[in-house]
Amino acid sequence: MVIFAILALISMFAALMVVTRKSALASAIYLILVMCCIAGLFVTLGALFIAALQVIVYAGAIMVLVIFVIMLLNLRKDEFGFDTKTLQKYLGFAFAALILIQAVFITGWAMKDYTDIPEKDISEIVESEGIESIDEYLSAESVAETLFKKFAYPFEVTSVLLLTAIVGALVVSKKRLLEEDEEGEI
Amino acid sequence: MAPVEYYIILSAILFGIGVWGVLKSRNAIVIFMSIELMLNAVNLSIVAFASNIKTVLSQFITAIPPQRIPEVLQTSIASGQVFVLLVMTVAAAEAAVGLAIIISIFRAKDSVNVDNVNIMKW
Amino acid sequence: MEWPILTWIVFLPLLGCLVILLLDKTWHNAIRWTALIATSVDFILTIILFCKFDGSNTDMQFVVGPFPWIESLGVTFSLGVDGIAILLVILTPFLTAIAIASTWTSITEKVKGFMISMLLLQTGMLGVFVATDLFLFYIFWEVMLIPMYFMIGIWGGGRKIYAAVKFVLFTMFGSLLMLLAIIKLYVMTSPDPLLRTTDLMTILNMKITPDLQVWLFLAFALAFAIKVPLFPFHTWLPDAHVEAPTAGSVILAGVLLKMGTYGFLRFCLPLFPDATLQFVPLISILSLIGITYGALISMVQKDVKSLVAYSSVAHLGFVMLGMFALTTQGVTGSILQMINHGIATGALFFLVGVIYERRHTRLISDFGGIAHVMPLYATIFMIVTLASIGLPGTNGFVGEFLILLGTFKANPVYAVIGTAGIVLAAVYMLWMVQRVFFGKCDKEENRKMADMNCREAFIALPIVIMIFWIGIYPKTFIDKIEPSVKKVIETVKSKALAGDEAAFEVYNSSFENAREKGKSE
Amino acid sequence: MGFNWTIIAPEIAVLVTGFVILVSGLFLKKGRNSILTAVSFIGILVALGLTFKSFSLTDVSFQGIVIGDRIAFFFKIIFCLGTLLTIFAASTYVGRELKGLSEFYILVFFATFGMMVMASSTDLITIFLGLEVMSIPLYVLAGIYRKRLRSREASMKYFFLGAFASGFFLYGIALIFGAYGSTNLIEISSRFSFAGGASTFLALAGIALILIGLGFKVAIAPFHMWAPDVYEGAPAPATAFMSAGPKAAGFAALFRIFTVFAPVLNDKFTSILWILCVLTMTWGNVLAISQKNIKRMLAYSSIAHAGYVMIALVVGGKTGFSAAMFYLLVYTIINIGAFAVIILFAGREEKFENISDYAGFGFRYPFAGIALTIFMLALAGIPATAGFVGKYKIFIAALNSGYIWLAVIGVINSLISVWYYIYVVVTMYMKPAEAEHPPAMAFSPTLLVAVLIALILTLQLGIFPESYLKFSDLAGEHVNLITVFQSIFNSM
Repeated sequence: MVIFAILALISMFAALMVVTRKSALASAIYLILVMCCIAGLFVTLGALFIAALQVIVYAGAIMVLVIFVIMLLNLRKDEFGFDTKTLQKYLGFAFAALILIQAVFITGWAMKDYTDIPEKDISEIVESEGIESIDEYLSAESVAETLFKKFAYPFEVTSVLLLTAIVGALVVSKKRLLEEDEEGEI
Repeated sequence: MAPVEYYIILSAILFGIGVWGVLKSRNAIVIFMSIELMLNAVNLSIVAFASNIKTVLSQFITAIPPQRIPEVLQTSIASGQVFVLLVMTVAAAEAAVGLAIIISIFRAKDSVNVDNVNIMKW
Repeated sequence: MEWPILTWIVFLPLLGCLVILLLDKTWHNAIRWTALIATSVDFILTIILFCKFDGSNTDMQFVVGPFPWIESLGVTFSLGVDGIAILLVILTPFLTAIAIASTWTSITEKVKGFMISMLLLQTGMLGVFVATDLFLFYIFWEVMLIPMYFMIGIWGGGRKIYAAVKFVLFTMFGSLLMLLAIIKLYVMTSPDPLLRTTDLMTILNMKITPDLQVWLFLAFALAFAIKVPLFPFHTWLPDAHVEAPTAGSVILAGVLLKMGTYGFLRFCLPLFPDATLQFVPLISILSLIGITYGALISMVQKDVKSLVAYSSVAHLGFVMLGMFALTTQGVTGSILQMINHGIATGALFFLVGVIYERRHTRLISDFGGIAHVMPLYATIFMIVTLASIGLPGTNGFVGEFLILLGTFKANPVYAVIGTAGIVLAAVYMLWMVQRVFFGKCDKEENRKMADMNCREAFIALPIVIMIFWIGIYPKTFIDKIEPSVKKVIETVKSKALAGDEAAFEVYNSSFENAREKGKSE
Repeated sequence: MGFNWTIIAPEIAVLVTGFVILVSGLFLKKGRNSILTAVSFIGILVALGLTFKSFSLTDVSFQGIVIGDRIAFFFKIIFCLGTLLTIFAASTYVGRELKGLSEFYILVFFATFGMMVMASSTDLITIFLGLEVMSIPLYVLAGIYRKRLRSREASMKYFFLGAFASGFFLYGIALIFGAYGSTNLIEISSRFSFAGGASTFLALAGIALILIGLGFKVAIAPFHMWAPDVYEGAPAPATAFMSAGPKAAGFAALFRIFTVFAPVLNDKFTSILWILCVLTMTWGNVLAISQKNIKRMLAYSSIAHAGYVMIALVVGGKTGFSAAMFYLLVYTIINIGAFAVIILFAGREEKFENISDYAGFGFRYPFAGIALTIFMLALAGIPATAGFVGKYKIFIAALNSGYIWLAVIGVINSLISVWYYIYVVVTMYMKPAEAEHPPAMAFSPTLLVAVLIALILTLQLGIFPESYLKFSDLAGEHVNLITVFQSIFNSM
């Protein structure tokens, strides 16, 4: 509980920082912090494998890419100003606040509903089937088994997705087409 | 372990902050990071829900044949993590294309401020 | 199987279309002749149809189908013609042929497109008159909009785009609500989607509650009232008429407007008898307003064409008045008047086109005394004008007389106001004729105008024949239509009787009172 | 419930074609564009054939994640047709403006694969992945015409709003997972009878979020703002592609999810849908009137058409679903047909894309003029074209279920739409041509084929739609996933 509280507070603070910092780099660093906190929360939920992935893939790979791009672009100072249109700013804030409140209430309320249901039914059956603990279902083996047995199809689709992303990124940054840009744009 | 609904509420807050970030930021990269924040919030709620699966399934206990219970339990719990895994892949794919697009815009306009990139009315 | 003459009548113009498509666009004369031959053959077919038509039979005749067409939507392909439609079926190719012949020298650009539009239009109009399936009817009803739209928009003059778009939007507005009503009727035919149908015969036998009838009547009536056009919906008409090319105006006034009145007679009356009885006063009053308004506004027109256009509003008011008298004479007169108006107003537009071609103006003030230079033209114009006014001996008289007679039986007050309308019509028409043809020919340009040439006279000939034929011996036509008219009126009354006793009683007593008043006077 | 490959055969065919183009694109130098077009054509033909072949077959594969019911097949046919027409319409453009960029075809095929996954999967995660596989190529395709700055801008806007929408969609899935402990639609609907009152709230919130997410993709009213910019900025062939298939795919997913969750959708939710539907139709149509750019106009019109499909979504059930499917088929054909003519008229470097540029085009290019006229009339829903039958079917569905006002509003909207569609025709035929005549444009063979196919289908579906209607009705019978699943299960 204490760990949850600490991680939750840090992550909320860092998330706010991500969207309010004027420097993209600072935002990125805070985002990494958020991700690490979430990884910590995964650990408290027992999902160790996914916690590791969170740090490696998200905080590691993706964010490094983002930071790399930020460095590459070497943005000028005026790029970091974010509030140009007042009306838009308030509208955005109102909309986000609405979603936030709604999300918190709806999820909080709905969750409360079903925590009242006793767990005895399923626990009895679980015991009668001879399973002592369901924690082992959180292990990497279990995840792998599910992924390759039950979710084989989405897994294959993911491979296409990655290939698509590669082709897409290639097209967007293709040199041959870039050279023509100098000739003038329409 | 803290009650599951705390996790859900935390994830809702993070998601809301992400939405706010997308709507208010003018910097393309910050918008991009806000979207990543939203995805992370979703991941958190999925894992939290998965850890709560026993409670959820007890509601439907009569709908599932008893001999399928262990299998369903395993699938449900693990599928939460599989879900997160797949979301990460999607995030990576989006990052690749999205950052490429941002760079491409930057080369043309020397700016990543979305207000500067506005020939057409938004 | 019998030779499906109706199918041929409807689709022969389409065949002509295909032939024209194959011709090169520079072969103007070949295109014109093809179109003219297609419509003429079509006209001959309709005459055969008329001769073989059994006037005493009140059912649909020459029935084609019903063949299943779109089974999942319950749409059938079924055609048929009865006394209500038979004259309109003849009128359509008759006027189209006249219209095509009138374009010989006035349309010299994009002849191919024009002729294709003309023939498509003809198919659409004929289809509307003979379709006995609601879906089929709707398709023809809408399809015919497009060629007319192109005709006004491309070959029209002045504010052609405005007129064309206004025409399409107005007509579309009404017909889309009618579409919903058609769908509603279709849905009501059966709870099982597979057994539903849009076949008119099935729908006619269906019981509809009076409340629903009111709504459905309104949806149908709006579409038809815009087309007619009934008084507050008439604003598209002057624009469309004035900007359309001569041939377009002839068709528009001659046939298109009749689709509205025909729709009332074919669908509104027999399908929604209760609602019809309820709306009799409203529609009669609107018609009367239309008659008076049309006449008054015609008087102040400076342009001959818009004068004729506004006079259409008045004439169609008569047609509606007679129809909603719901007496045999009234409805018979109203059908006959549809034909009369088609012939007379079509002819007037054609004749206006003749001088427009010569002088490129239609303003009354630009003419004067041209009877001296164009005697033949003036004679024909005079005959047509008198027919339009309703002088005894011409066709207009028969129609208007029957209408007034029928209306008088139903409600003398309406008939009196209607008669005033006839007087007004005489005033503006004769005044116009006087200003254009008589007096001194004081304009230099007018002196050089050539009289009608052979082609034009040849076009005018059948019109004059028809004017006198209907005027002197209307029995030929009335015999064919009267039994069907009686049947429609009986349907309305018996269905209304079965559906809503009280409403009919009210109506019936007023009907009887009127009759007694008529006798006593 | 074995491992039936037949039901994913079309997906495999599309994917293999993508790979073939990917590899051959590296080696081809001369005449590459025509070869690539030919390969694409063969590939899509094979996919279409495989789809047709498996129509009578109903099965699930991959542990109930992929379903091969008639709905999936119907949508696959829509996608194949859309891709086929797009390839023909795009071929010349790609050769001329993009120097035969093979990636265009690759991305189109991958996107088609994504759509097929969306339409045929019964698992929310897989639907999400399909959505991404479909969207990412679209982001890139929107920006593929690099010389145009607007194209890149469109790409960026589309990417951000698309990714944003994905976030919502994902969150919705998470909530549904939390409510039912599963993401599999068959599993969820089998658990429904035991749902009680407990988690309907979560489920409703989840569905609302899914509606937002997919609403962005299919451009439903408050979530439509990307569409005009992206349609305008993207190169015309890409716009053609993204306006047809992805919309159908989004609706396929929406319909699948909504029919499964129909028991929890209460009246309030239906009335929200009702309002969104009216908003979408009206907003799209009213804003389309004032547009000067034809692509932008068609963007607003596509929003309006999404509104018409929403009528069917509000109606729901078998009638609603089959009406929507038929409408989407019709819309795909007409819209790509219209874009094919626009590609021709746009000329080199898409110079002529304002409606006012079209003045006099009707007579200069008679065939193209007539074709565009027919497509515009079909979009407006004039009888004897496919658009009319589509709308007719939707209105039948609405009146059948008593949504009279929805139908009336729909009808009034289609009147508004006549205004701006007719305006294009007015410009083509009735406005005097500009003094500066555009260079003569001729149909390339492929473009001609695209226009002809679309034209013939538009008229055929308008005059003799019976077989297609029956087909969509048959497909509509499979609206209830759980009964389909049980019938599959029992037959084994």
